[in-house]
Amino acid sequence: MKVAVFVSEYRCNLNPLEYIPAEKLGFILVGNGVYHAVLKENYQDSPILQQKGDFYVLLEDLETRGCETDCINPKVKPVTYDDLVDLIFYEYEKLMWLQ
Amino acid sequence: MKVAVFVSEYRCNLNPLEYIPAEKLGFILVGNGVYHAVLKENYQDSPILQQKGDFYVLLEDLETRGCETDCINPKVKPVTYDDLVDLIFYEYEKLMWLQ
Amino acid sequence: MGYLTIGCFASLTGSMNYDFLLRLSKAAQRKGHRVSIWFSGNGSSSIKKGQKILKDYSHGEKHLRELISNGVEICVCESCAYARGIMKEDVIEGAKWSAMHWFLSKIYEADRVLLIGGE
Amino acid sequence: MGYLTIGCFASLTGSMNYDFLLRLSKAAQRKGHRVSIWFSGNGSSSIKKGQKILKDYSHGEKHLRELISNGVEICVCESCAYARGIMKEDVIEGAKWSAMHWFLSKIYEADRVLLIGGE
Amino acid sequence: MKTGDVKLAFIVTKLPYKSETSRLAITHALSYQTVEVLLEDNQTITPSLIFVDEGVLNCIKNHKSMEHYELTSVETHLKNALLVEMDIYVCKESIEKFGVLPERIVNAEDIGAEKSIKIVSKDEIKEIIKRADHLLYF
Amino acid sequence: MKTGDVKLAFIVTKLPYKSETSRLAITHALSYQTVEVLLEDNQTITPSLIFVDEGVLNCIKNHKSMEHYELTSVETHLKNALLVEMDIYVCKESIEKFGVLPERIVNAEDIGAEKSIKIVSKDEIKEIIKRADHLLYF
Repeated sequence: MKVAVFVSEYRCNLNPLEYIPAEKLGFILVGNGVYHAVLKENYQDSPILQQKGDFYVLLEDLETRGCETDCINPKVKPVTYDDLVDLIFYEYEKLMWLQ
Repeated sequence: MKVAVFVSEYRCNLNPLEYIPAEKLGFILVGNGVYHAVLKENYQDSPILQQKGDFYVLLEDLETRGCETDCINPKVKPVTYDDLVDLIFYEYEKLMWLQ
Repeated sequence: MGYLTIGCFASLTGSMNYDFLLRLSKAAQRKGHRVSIWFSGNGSSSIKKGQKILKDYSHGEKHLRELISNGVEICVCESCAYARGIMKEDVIEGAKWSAMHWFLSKIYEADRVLLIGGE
Repeated sequence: MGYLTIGCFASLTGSMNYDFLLRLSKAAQRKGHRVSIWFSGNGSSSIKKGQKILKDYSHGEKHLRELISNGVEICVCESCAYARGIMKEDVIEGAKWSAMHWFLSKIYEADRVLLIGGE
Repeated sequence: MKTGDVKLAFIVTKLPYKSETSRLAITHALSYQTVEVLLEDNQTITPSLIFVDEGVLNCIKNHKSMEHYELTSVETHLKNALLVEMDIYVCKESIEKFGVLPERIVNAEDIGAEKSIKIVSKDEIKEIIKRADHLLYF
Repeated sequence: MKTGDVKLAFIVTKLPYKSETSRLAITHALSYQTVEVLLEDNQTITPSLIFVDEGVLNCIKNHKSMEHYELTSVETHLKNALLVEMDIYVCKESIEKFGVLPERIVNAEDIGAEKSIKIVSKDEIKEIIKRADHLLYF
């Protein structure tokens, strides 16, 4: 099962991730989830970026919050809404919105 | 300064508490905050109950969630809405809603 | 007796914070205290009249009307209401309609202030 | 092309989850995919017509109308709407009004399902 | 046109009452009972209702929400789901983590229903989720 | 009747844009400018706007919310607050914790305002909060 997890919050409970039986996992950082891509709280990568999987950040939401694209963690690939649509239909099968 | 902190969530960010210059601090557990009074996640008291202060839990909200009063942590005093009004006016001066 | 001013930013339906506000205000008013309530943000939809009473959903209209008739002042943020498609004529009778400074003026007089957040 | 069914439980105003839904749906529709949107919970207030456009607040009506005219199916949960004082005649033209099984029937046909939460 | 059965996993990860989340998960799952009016004869939907992490706290008995807030309890919805024999699963590891005893979980016998809520391991839940055609995380 | 000045501490602890929280904190604080119409001559209100913990992320420059979402940015509100010379404080320890450089914070010079946002220590913020008559935690 290929699952894309939408992360829209900065503080979120990661426990529900333990129940996803995914062979392939992608994290799509949107809304306030974009902070995971650019902040290093206490010099550390966010716990989300420490998960096993691929990481994407929505550029529009990053710029909305004044975050600069040159601060994006190298693990994370910047994407647009158009890219998101392709990820949804062609890279992943199941979608989850993490709250 | 005597501050009453209303806690209405089970998962909450405690960092804002560091900015309260209180000589006397009271935690009033309401809504889903009542779980702090009765759950022992991994056999431990909730981080809220490990703060320095007095603790109160709203009985109506505890019962709404099916929690039994005999499970209330001994640190926490059960109160009603009427008691809350007295706490607000006679025991504390400033009020904070922790989200 | 004391004076409590409450700001409610929590949304109407399904948020027990709103139910908490109603019960706390009733208890304070019953004990002889003065209470003012400011609805802002998603809380502003609370003052809409004609809410259908369904047992699955918090239904505050009855309680708000009771509070108003017992002397509790209730006011909604006009721009927050507008943004939700709620017009002045949609507001329950006796509730006020004003700008954010109304809340500040009630805080000025209050002994205690509680801001119930909307997240 | 694919078929995406989205459930939106996020509230209208101030929640960027709702703005996300609008932009994502537009992008999917532009790329030729079929899209259905179900509004439930606090999301149900999104389909109210006559929302005033204030630049401080998310204003989705224009985008919803555009989506509908481009063939996106939009439906609101009738009991969730009722509970918020929103009646069938308040709903923007072209949006449907049904019970929760509408959402399930659209999920049945869908290739992808995204439920956007309301917390 | 698609035919056959579509399996839906309704996965509740949130606490009751803060918002409508868990309530709407159950009521949406329950609506499978009437969805046939919108489907063809050879199309069916089978929901599973799964409570994990904090979501398991929805399944504790004796909610007094009607007494205190004139509001239907989540427990009532859960009992309705039991009465129509929906498959309901509660994560064993989660109830243990929160120190909730199995006897505190709503059960079928109390309401004369045939099918009980099943307390199952995290691994079993992952298997159920794996078999689902679509995931609905509430 | 109460007279004199009432000091209000608007304390922003939340991120921008998830909800309206931080925006409403600023707009409510700004409304002190017109509150005199509802007060007597010898009554005044003085707000302080304080950003702590995650709240400091509201103060980063160059929000593009209008470009992407047709929505006034929190930054615009913050600049309005600077233009009317409101006291605005940002917690130094918090911006350090998130690795935000002081030059990324909105500043008065960019808009020709007189008074700047002050980056101050947690202890100084506690002192400001201590002097407030009422606390408004957003």
